[in-house]
Amino acid sequence: MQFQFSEEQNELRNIIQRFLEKECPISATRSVMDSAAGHDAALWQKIGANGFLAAAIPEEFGGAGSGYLELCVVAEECGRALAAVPTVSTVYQAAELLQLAGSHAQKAKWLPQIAAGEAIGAIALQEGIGEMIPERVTAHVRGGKLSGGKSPVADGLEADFAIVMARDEAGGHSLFLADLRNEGVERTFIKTIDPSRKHAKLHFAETSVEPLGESGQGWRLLQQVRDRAAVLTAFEQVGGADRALRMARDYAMERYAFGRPIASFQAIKHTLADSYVANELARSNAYYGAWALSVGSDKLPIAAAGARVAATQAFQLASANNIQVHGGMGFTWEFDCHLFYRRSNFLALTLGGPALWESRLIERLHADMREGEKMI
Amino acid sequence: MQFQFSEEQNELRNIIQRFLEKECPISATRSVMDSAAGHDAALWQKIGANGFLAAAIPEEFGGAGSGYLELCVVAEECGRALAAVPTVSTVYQAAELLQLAGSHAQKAKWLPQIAAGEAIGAIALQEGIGEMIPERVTAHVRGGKLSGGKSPVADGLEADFAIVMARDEAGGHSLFLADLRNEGVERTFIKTIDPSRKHAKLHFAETSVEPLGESGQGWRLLQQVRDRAAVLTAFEQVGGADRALRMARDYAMERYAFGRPIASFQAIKHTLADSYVANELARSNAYYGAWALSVGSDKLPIAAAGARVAATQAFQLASANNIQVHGGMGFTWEFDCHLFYRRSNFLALTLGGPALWESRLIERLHADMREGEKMI
Amino acid sequence: MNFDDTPEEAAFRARARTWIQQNAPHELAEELGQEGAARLTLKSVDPMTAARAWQKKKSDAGWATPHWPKEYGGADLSPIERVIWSQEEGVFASLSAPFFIGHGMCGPTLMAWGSDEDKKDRLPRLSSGEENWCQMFSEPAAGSDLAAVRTRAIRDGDDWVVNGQKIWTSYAHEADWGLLIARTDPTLPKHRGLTMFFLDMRSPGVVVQPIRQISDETEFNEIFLSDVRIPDAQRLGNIGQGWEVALTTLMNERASLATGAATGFGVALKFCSELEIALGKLAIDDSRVRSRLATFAIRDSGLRFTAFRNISALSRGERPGPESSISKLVWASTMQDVARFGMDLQGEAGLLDDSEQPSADGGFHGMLMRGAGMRIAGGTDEVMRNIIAERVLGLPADMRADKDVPFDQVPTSAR
Amino acid sequence: MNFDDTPEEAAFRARARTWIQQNAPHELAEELGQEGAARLTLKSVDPMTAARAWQKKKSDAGWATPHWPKEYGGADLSPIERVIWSQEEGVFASLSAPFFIGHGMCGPTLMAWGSDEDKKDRLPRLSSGEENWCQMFSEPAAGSDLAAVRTRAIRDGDDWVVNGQKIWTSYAHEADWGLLIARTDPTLPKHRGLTMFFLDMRSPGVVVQPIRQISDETEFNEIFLSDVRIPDAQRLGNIGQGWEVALTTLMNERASLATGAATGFGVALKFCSELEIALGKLAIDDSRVRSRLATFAIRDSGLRFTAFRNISALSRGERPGPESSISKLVWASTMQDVARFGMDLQGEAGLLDDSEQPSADGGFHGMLMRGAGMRIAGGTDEVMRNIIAERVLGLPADMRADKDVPFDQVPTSAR
Repeated sequence: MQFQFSEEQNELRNIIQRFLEKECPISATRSVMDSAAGHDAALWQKIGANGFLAAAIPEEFGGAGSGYLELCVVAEECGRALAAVPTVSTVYQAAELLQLAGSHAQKAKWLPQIAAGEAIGAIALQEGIGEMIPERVTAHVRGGKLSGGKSPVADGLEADFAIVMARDEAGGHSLFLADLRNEGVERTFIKTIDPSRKHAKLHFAETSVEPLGESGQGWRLLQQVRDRAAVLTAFEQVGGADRALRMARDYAMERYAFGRPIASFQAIKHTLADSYVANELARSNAYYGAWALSVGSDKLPIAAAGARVAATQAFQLASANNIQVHGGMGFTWEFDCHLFYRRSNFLALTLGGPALWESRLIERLHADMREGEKMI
Repeated sequence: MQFQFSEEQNELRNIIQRFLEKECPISATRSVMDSAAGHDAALWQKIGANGFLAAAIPEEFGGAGSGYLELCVVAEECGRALAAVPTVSTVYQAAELLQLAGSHAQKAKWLPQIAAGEAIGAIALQEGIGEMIPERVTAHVRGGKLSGGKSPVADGLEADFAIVMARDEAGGHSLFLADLRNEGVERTFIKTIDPSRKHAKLHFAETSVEPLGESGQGWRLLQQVRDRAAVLTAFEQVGGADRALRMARDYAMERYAFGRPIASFQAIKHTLADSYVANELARSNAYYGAWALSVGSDKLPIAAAGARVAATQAFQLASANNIQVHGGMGFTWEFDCHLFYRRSNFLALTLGGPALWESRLIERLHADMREGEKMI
Repeated sequence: MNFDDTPEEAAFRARARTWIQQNAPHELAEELGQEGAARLTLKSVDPMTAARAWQKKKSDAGWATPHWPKEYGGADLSPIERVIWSQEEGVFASLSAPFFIGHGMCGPTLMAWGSDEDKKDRLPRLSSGEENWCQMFSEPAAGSDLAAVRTRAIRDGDDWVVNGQKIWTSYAHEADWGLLIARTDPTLPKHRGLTMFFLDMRSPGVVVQPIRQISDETEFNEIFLSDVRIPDAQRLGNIGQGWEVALTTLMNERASLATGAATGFGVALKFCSELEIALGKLAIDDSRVRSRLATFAIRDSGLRFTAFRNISALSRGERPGPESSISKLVWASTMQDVARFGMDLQGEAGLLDDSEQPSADGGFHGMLMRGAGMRIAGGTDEVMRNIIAERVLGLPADMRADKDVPFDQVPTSAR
Repeated sequence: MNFDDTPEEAAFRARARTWIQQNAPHELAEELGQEGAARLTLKSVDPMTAARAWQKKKSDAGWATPHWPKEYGGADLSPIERVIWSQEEGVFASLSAPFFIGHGMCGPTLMAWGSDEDKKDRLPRLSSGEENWCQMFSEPAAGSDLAAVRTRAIRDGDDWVVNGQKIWTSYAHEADWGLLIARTDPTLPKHRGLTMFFLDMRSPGVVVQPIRQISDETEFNEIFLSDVRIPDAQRLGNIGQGWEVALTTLMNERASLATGAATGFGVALKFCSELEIALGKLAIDDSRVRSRLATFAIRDSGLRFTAFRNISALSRGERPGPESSISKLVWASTMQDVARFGMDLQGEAGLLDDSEQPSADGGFHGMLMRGAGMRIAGGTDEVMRNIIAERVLGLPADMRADKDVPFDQVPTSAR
């Protein structure tokens, strides 16, 4: 049994960590927060140039073809570094949808650019408040032209292309690929709970698009890819949660009250222990997701939902506890605690919130139980 | 504003406390646990003889006619004393149903006996597992004869009469009063989570019964009375929660580890503080229930649900924390902690569990909000 | 049990209501009703101007500083009258936010420890809003451990020369005077080497700098003190008696009798009653939503009714117990929970600050940030639990590493 | 990542599986699968007879005490082989419950501190199940504070005379020998005045009394020691070295590598998939039910996968970290939560011990009681959090009131 990362994968982790320590200090993320930018463009290009985004993209299309486990490592480290980069949209979803359903031409055009950090792809699904369900899709395509509004669209502000869920002429829910430099695209900036990760409202008016995948398969494809993205995003959350716990620990060791480090008070010790427990549970569930993703297991839907639910809980707890342990300093803008708190609540809702994934997890475990299958 | 008990009511509380300290030590409740008895018959008679059960019964029918606030005081003290007596069935429900819907003859027959602690009345509603809904009622009455099974029936083992939910000849859900000394009644003992409060399965085979209240009004009547019972039961829970907290506190002050009372460790201090907070919230919600009950406010449905939800949470927490603070001693049969833990989980499910009351509370608050009404 | 006034209370309430009806700035009522933060943030008018105007009006009519004696400009109301007054003042009470610390804490401290002259000179102006005061106790390294003050005051002739840094001071930029605790002898144990002063906030060497909070609000300030000279005549109490004076101040921190501590439940209930979570299905009809809401509901109503119990005790002439310490502990964490719950309900759109339906987004982001902050401000959750454990339940204090140790030998992170 | 055995591991697994297939008491498999408590409670056969028979069979074939060296009757397996063995032994491992303490803690202590003669005489008999051992450390006033032992041993010629009381001793009534820690010098600080012994459990003055737990099970005993004589030859380690010896014992408390810590989630999932909570509506389709179950699910799977991570570390030849300390903390409290949840689902019928559909009542009452007990047994939640905080996160120890204080001057409740 090797239910952990290999030595090679851990070596990769060290390389990425060193890279991000240098290229992505918190000040880099703060610069994005304070600017009009939706992400850290310089960092994104460097991450791409170093090949970190290419792990799960086949060599044929400019990727490294190393695999999903390597991508999980990248995700965890990006999460730890609080990198303001469009991984969730571009790498975990757009690249995966292209691989899953794209034509050869579509893959050949976009995958190499993604692998190199030269293109951003957005996923345009949501149309306002509420869990997205098929009945809520009003965007539609007629004669190759897309019309309708999509909001919120993660990274839509600076994306080069978008993969859009819309009704096709047959009334089916299908995916379409829109080059966002085409005519008829209007982008509006929207603030999110995490100012380092801004979103957009996209309005399409007769924008030329091409179909991505078969007609009527949009929902199925998207769900498949969201499971993959859930695992990878869980690693970002685990990385962030781990860092938030370390921050809290370090501060508690260094901050004195009543003549002793506050880390010696049980109230603080137990708060941090609770974060640690949640983080370990999240990490272990994320590993199962990584395994399922890497071997293409039919347990992926269960593993993805479990990883997602556990990682969301852990990061939300660790980042809130981090503020609490920092006391007054923790609720100043100047200290970095709120960046993790914001990111944790941002990632909790990306790909749909806790209620959605909790429900999915149990639905899937139930289906699995009825089939009488074993976990592995 | 007098949102607290009056001096007279507090004087009554002192009297009851002194009475129960003498007549209802924990050993009395343990005797019931270890015997085949469903309740503490001797104590019940004495409580009745002292007039404590008569508070909300009109003088005309042998009661004291003092009011519901006095009955709340009695309930809280019975809860604190962990008295093994059939208050919930007989006083909070049967007596109330009789008052609400009984004929003069029915009232004249049973209320004086209840007031004096000489009769026990059970409520026979449930027919097995699951929240009770109209569709699940299969017991039925034809020609004044009741047939069907009811389980669990609190205090059914030793009750003198039962108020039974059954379908009448018109197919409506109606209440019937069954003298359990009539023919065709079979009682089977059932253990509960609280061995001092045993339940019964009742089987009726062509048992003579009389209608209680109008035909088809059973559900409405029962719901009205369950709201009253929810408030009174909340006071039992508040009393129990308060005692469980005091037990834990006293033990923590007296138990030493590492050369200091365990009450000086933050882990213990904060556990007890959490119990205290839950208890205060429960008490305050219970007071609102008491007020609504005592003045016959149309806010009773909201107040009752709020009192019930808060009291259940508080008693479950305080009793679990009490075990935890007692450490190893807390999970021995010999220590009394588990009696409170059992009673808390018993009372949590009596009258329907937390999920049911949570749902009711929000349903009612929502209805109230739509009517744009104020809390008081 | 009843919610009725006694005849005396009813008469007083009528009098207060009439005066407020006739005199309050009703045009601000709606805007004041939306105030969330501790700092007054009116947009339609200058907040300080509005605050001073209302304070002056109350002062002229004898309604200002209800808990102060008349000789200093107060209304000298009984505890229950104060509650009734504040119920009737309603949203307009927010207008007094700038004077909260001055009236609630600084004034009573001056009354207890100031010279007759200081009291006569300063208190009526503070009561009427002509002058305002702030309070400088906390420091970057003296938060929960409030007595670990490092700001140093050294005697120089008839003056004291003060150097150090204070933090979490509300309305410092609007204050004319400030209470200041400083260390005058670091060789004594922590609580014994402190002395209390008051100073002109415009003294040379005083620099006020606002603190940006995670909610992007600025309710508090940092204050840098560099060679600030304070006349010895502005000392309150003896040298070394500062902690005793500070306790007077802290004990006057007004017990929270507000009947509307904002847990966010009301907002969430309304939001759920309007939000469709599936086609034709309102959130409020979902069992998960109901279960979560129910716990928020009983915390919310529990706090409101606990306040009523305290008011009843006042009405009966009793002191309300330390039970009010549960209030902030409950509402701050509930607000944080409600926020996450409300955001989750909206799916991915929950992360938007400016949603498609701005009026319907519930303001949960603000609650998320404010809840996190309020779990710390005015005593962390951990400190509040300790207070409940020790003062209400009578449990022993934490073990102390700094007891009887000279302050300059107490271990700190700096060493 | 993979769940595959290395070729060596696969070969070992095949060997173990074949032997178990051919030798295990398969007729007990179903009953063993339902074992919940730490104590073996078979009904179809005498539990101790079955336990000894299986132990003897394993011993004869060289499979007994996998972690012990061969010279004492062990199988001398590598850490990963032990894991594979235990996976293959499956439900039959429950048959070894009576020997859990003897093999896991007492044996290794004897190996480290016993004389050659004692080791040769006692260990093979313990390995084969011919003899059993128990461990007497805890006392009524020495629970979380394990070193606060008051049981007194006084030297008398070649013997020690022991008086005191021990508690929480599993299988004391079935044990031939017991490890005993006692205080030999109460004037030294707590950890320094202790000495370790082993004694014949049939010695005069030893009285074993079972403890009835709140779950109505009796897994533990109290032991009263009255003038019990122990030869000095049965001392382990030097006089005053008892705490050091005890640490050997405690460190051998087998790290929990069980892949099936029972949180109750599996039972709850199945229960919800069968229970109708409204007409035609299964509990599993309710959003509140799903939300609650989901949190139980990720705790359950999280523990299982954490165990896999530890096994992987073993397989790679690394020591698993102290991360396993999260296991009991999580599963005990989860079990308590699952129990309340499962009871609530049944409405009023949830309070019945013997429901209308006994096969379908989920056994939640047992979980409610066992969960409460397991949050204490083997280290309370509070102790476990302290262990995680100190040993995993490296936070400082609690302040100590009894440090360097002679034991007989340490404050206790008795004074």
